Amino acid sequence: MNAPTAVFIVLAAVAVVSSLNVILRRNPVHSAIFLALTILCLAGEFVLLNAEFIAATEVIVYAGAIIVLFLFTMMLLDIRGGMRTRQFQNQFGLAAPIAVLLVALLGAAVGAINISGLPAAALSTLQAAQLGSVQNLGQELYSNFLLPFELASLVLTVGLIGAIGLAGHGAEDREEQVRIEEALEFDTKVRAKEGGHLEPEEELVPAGGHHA
Amino acid sequence: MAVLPEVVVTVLAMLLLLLDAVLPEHRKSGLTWLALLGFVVAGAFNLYQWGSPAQSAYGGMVGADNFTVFFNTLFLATAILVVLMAPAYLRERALPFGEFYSLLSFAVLGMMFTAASTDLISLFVSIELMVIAVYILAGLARREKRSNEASLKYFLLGAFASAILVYGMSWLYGITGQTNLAKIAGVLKATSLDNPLLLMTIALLAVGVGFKVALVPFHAWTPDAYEGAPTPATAFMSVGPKAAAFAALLRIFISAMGPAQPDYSLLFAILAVLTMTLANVVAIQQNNIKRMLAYSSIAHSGYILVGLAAAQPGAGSDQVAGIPALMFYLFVYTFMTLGAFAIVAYVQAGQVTGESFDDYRALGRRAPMTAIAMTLFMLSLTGVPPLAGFFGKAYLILAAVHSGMAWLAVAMAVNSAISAYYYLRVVVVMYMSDTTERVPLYRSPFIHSMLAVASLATFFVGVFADPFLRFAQGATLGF
Amino acid sequence: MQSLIWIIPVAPMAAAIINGVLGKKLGKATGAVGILAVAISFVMALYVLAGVMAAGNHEGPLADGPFYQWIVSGAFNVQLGYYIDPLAAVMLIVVTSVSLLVHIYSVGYMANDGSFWRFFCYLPLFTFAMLMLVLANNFLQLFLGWEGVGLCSYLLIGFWYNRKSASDAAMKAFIVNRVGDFGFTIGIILIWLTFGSLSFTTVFDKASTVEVGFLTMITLLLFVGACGKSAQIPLYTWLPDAMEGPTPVSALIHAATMVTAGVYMVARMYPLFIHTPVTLSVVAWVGGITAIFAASIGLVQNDIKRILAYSTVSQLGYMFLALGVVVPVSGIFHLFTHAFFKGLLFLGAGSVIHSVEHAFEHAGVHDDPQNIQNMGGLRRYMPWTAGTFLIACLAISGIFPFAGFWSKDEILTGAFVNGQYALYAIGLVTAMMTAFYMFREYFLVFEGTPRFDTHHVHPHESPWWMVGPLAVLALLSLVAGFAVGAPPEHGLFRNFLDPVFAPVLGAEHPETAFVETLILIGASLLIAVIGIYIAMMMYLRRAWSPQAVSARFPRLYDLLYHKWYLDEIYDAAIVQPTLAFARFLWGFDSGVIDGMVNGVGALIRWLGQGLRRLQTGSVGNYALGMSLGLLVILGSLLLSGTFHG
Amino acid sequence: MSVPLNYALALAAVLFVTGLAGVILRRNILIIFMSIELMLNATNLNLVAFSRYFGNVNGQIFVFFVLVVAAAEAAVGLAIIVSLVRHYKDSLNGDEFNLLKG
Repeated sequence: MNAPTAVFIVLAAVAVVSSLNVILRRNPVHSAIFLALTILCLAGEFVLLNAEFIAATEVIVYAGAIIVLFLFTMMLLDIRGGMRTRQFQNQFGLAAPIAVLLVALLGAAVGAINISGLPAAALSTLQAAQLGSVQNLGQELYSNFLLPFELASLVLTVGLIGAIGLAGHGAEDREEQVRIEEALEFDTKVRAKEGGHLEPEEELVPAGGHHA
Repeated sequence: MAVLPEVVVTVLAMLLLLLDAVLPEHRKSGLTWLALLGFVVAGAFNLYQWGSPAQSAYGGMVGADNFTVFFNTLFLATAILVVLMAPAYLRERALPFGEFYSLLSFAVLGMMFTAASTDLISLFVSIELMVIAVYILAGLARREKRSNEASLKYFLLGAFASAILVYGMSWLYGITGQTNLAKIAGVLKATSLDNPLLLMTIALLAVGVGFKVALVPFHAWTPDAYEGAPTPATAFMSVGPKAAAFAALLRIFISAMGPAQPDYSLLFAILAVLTMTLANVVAIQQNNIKRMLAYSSIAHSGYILVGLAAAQPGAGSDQVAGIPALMFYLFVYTFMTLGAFAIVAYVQAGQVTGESFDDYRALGRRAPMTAIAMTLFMLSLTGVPPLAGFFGKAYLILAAVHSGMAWLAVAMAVNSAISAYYYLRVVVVMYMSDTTERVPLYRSPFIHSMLAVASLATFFVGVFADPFLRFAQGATLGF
Repeated sequence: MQSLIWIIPVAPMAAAIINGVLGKKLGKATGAVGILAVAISFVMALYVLAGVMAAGNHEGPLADGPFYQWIVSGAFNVQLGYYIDPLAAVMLIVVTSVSLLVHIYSVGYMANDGSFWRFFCYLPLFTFAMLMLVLANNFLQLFLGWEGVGLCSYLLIGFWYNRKSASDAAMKAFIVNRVGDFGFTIGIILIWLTFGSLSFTTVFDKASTVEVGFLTMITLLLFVGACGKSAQIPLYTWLPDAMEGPTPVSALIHAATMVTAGVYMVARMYPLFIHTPVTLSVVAWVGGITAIFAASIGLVQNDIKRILAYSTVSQLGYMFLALGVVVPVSGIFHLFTHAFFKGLLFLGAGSVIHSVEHAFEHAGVHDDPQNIQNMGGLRRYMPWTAGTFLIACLAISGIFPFAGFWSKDEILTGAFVNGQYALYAIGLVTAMMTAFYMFREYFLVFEGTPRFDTHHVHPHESPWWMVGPLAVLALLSLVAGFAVGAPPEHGLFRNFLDPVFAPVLGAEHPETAFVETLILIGASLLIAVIGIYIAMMMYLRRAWSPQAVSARFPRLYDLLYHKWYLDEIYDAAIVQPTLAFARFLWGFDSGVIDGMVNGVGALIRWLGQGLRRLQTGSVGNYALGMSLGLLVILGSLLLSGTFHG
Repeated sequence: MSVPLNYALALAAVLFVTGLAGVILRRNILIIFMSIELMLNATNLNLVAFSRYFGNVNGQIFVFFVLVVAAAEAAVGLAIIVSLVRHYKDSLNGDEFNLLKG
């Protein structure tokens, strides 16, 4: 076993343990921290696989942006309420075997991979080093992959619109909400009656202020 | 210039965004006209490209061919019809015009590039552009709980499905070393297919795209998201992204994985039967018309998928083949479904609820023309001749028979019989019941012209089916 | 001729569109539009008939071509065309003439209805669809007409949708028909699969090259469709319920035209059916059993229209019996005559209902205006209706020389001559029952003393708009038989249709001896007379009450006693068990068969209710469902070696 | 000498299924979302490994776009969650959002 492989296995072990922590922790803040750890491990693996630029981007985008976004969200919301209730779905008994079976199947498929059957390129160390360089990636991004690059900027724009449009309005919505909520609560009651026909005098009489 | 229509839509989206920020509140209804203009111009550029030789652009990222033109036509028609049906509803519910239209434009842009993509990377980015915009559209009525919830469910499950899809794409890249669809096909053809990884890839991709087109058992988000979303957004979701996802399905499974065809044909056939049967059976039980239409749209995904199951790459245009049948059905489906949802939006615009069957009581008397249009859509969805839906179904059934899957055709015929039950229920409620309801219906020239277009299309695509069928067939020559 | 055929369907379609769009403004004028359009079609149909007759003995279709190329894309070639041969010509005449008369009649019948214009939109629309069906030269067009008439039937049954029973009946008709259509669809799919074409000529040409087993499957599926549309066991339940529609609709759609579409279709497909003895015997037996089954139910009904509905089911059974025992011409002949006298019966019943309903309403009586037990003695009030009704009753009972005699006799003779003695016997018994229940109805409605309050209730004869068509149909019921049916087996009708069926049937069918023919005719006449006689004794003479009669005529007592004794034996041994059996069947009908049809619907609904619970609303459950789907797909793909092509 | 391809693919598969398990096991919508991010990262590892294996850069480019999309998705998704929790129900429990069902 060579050195990179050994490092890879160590990082992999850390990544697996911390990813398990992401999905098993009660406190979402802890989960987020472990997600960050997992991502750092993965970035390390990327370096081992000659993808230095991607490794850096991964750290910046994930650890620097996405996980921070998660943490901000948790600050905005009351996460303690969520921690007091049960953490796992009722379907645990079904979900766990599904996960195990999927691991088995994917493992079988990966194990069955016939390396010799795949078209492969033997890279020299120099070529491998150049593969993930900023220069190489930049060249590709701005030539062959210009279109997805432009599209990606639009994706981010849409993300921006969404963030502002959905979360950017705070208390001013509250009053407007009261009106609509009452009307819709009423609608929900109609649904509960399973298609029972409304008498006209019932029409549009809101159920008086029992909303929070 | 190959991507001119896409450029127009991009400019439109940006312009709408800008004007939304700049214009005073009372001038914003003018955005409707701008959106219409933009989509019509894009549509004109698009149709102009019909028949020009297929070419590849942007380093093989997108292709400009008849296939793209066909789907762009579909998307732009969808966009125009949604823009026409939206104002009445948006105004009544005090939803933001600018945001709605610009998100719509972004989603349409994503759809157009999805259909045009000839590379896994651009395909993935386009799909995501589309779905992210639609997540927001679903939650646009942010003051309504149901809209919030619809958006959340759609988003969480959509992101989950995207993760599965992109994992599948990574495997497709992994077994071929290529991201370009044509090159992938080349590698698959050249190397032995006897590879469990290929099967795994098929499974992952089928799940990922199956979610977007709402196949059972990946459909569960559909009724919830459709019911909760603002109705014009629902109408859009039920047609546009679905058609785009079918385009992606064709690009992935025919352009790229055509050589692996025997592996997935039966899989899709089984999924199609499951989808249409479950959706039709559950639709019978619905009392909310939006939800009923949601299940109906799932069932139609099942019908459309029959085309893919029956696809035989390389079949000449003189044969009744799966892919043109699929595309023709999408074309037909667009008009009848949008029409049906537009009527829901129309009925809802005048009153707060408007989603239960009871709200359609005696519509035949209260709004005769609207009721006739709705009858037309329902009958076409059922597949009653000579309306468009009948030919769509007939063509699909014949394609299934042609490819030796007669049982699939039978399943489709059974399902179409079951579906009559709930579609006709709407007609019965409209014509064969009375109401004391005196809530006036909303009047808007936009929505009336939209209904006119959709019902005329539903009628004429049936009565003069030939040119439209040729349109669909001409678009598949690339395969 | 060919260049003008398109006018036949287009005229009623134009009328339907005009009335549909401008109906509210036109008001009563919609009636004139409809009548004019159908009259044009009728004239054109006569023109076509003349053309066909002039062409003489001509094998294959006289004209077969498109008038509109619908889809011409490669293999998926769909056209609207025409296939003109004597069979189509006969159907065109039947459809357009009855439709024309019903249009005229409806002007009077629907005069006071608020939705007059809507009625005159649907009625031409129906005529259009029916004509498309008749003219079809390919299966897709046939199916189109098939669905079209079903849709119009649905709209018209539910015409008075304020009555819940009407909209329920409409729904039931549509759904039961969908069951039949499902078989029909699959049959068409198989035809396309087998022959690679949906054009009649191509399919007929290749019929003999196809393996018999496969052909049997196809024809059986087609017959399932015919069973749905023509109300045969077990798909007949919708037809009695369909009487909820306005009576002119019952006459046009549910007696004369649409319900015969199944018969027409089987006759049209005879080049396929003739190769499949299994299917033919299925057709014969389903027809025979339906005939006797429906007739026996008809014995105990009290609703004036329901009796006719069961009678229609029974007579349609007769037609299928004829097709099954390989005397198709007789089947079509019966279709032809039946259209007139059954149309007449329905229109007469409509006239009665119309009149009685108004009279009851006027007098403030709340009795059921359709129950024949509430009528009696109406002949005095409405002589024209009574007279024409009597002619129709004689015709359907098969009394010489009325129309029904000729066609029914041909069917029975055919069954006998072709060695189908059991079916012959069934036909004979059915004929007796038919005569019985028709005259029971006639006597209870028109004869005897009125069972309503004659001081307050004053029924009137219907207006001339209605009586006129009755008279025309009565004339046709009188002459349509011997004019084209005499002499039996060599009549004009047979010679006219022979070019259609003779090449198909191949070998000359056995010639019947003159004496044999006479005996058979005598038997069927006798049986009809017995039926009428029993009805007369029971419902006209009221001769069932021995005490009253013996007290009044003591001298005759002994003489008549035996007669009554015989009658009572007859009653005890045959009539009462039959009636009991009929009641049982009636219960069976509404309980079991109806239950079966409804049961499938209930099963689907129950399934839907269960599956609906899967949609829990929880994101976690949905994700689990997706993962399970992924697991199953992945697992089955990876594990099944056979999957890999 | 470099890392064997199988090792990377196996790690990716494990991470992918871990994420998938998180989605179907947990009720907290934030943690569900984080699990989805895990799945995306598994994909990234797959792509990078194949990119190295084939010696072509497309895989790494793909990762770049997956990252961009993940960022946009996170922005929108978290906005949806914030909007939902603020307007609708002070809860992060995915099971409690069930106005829509049936």
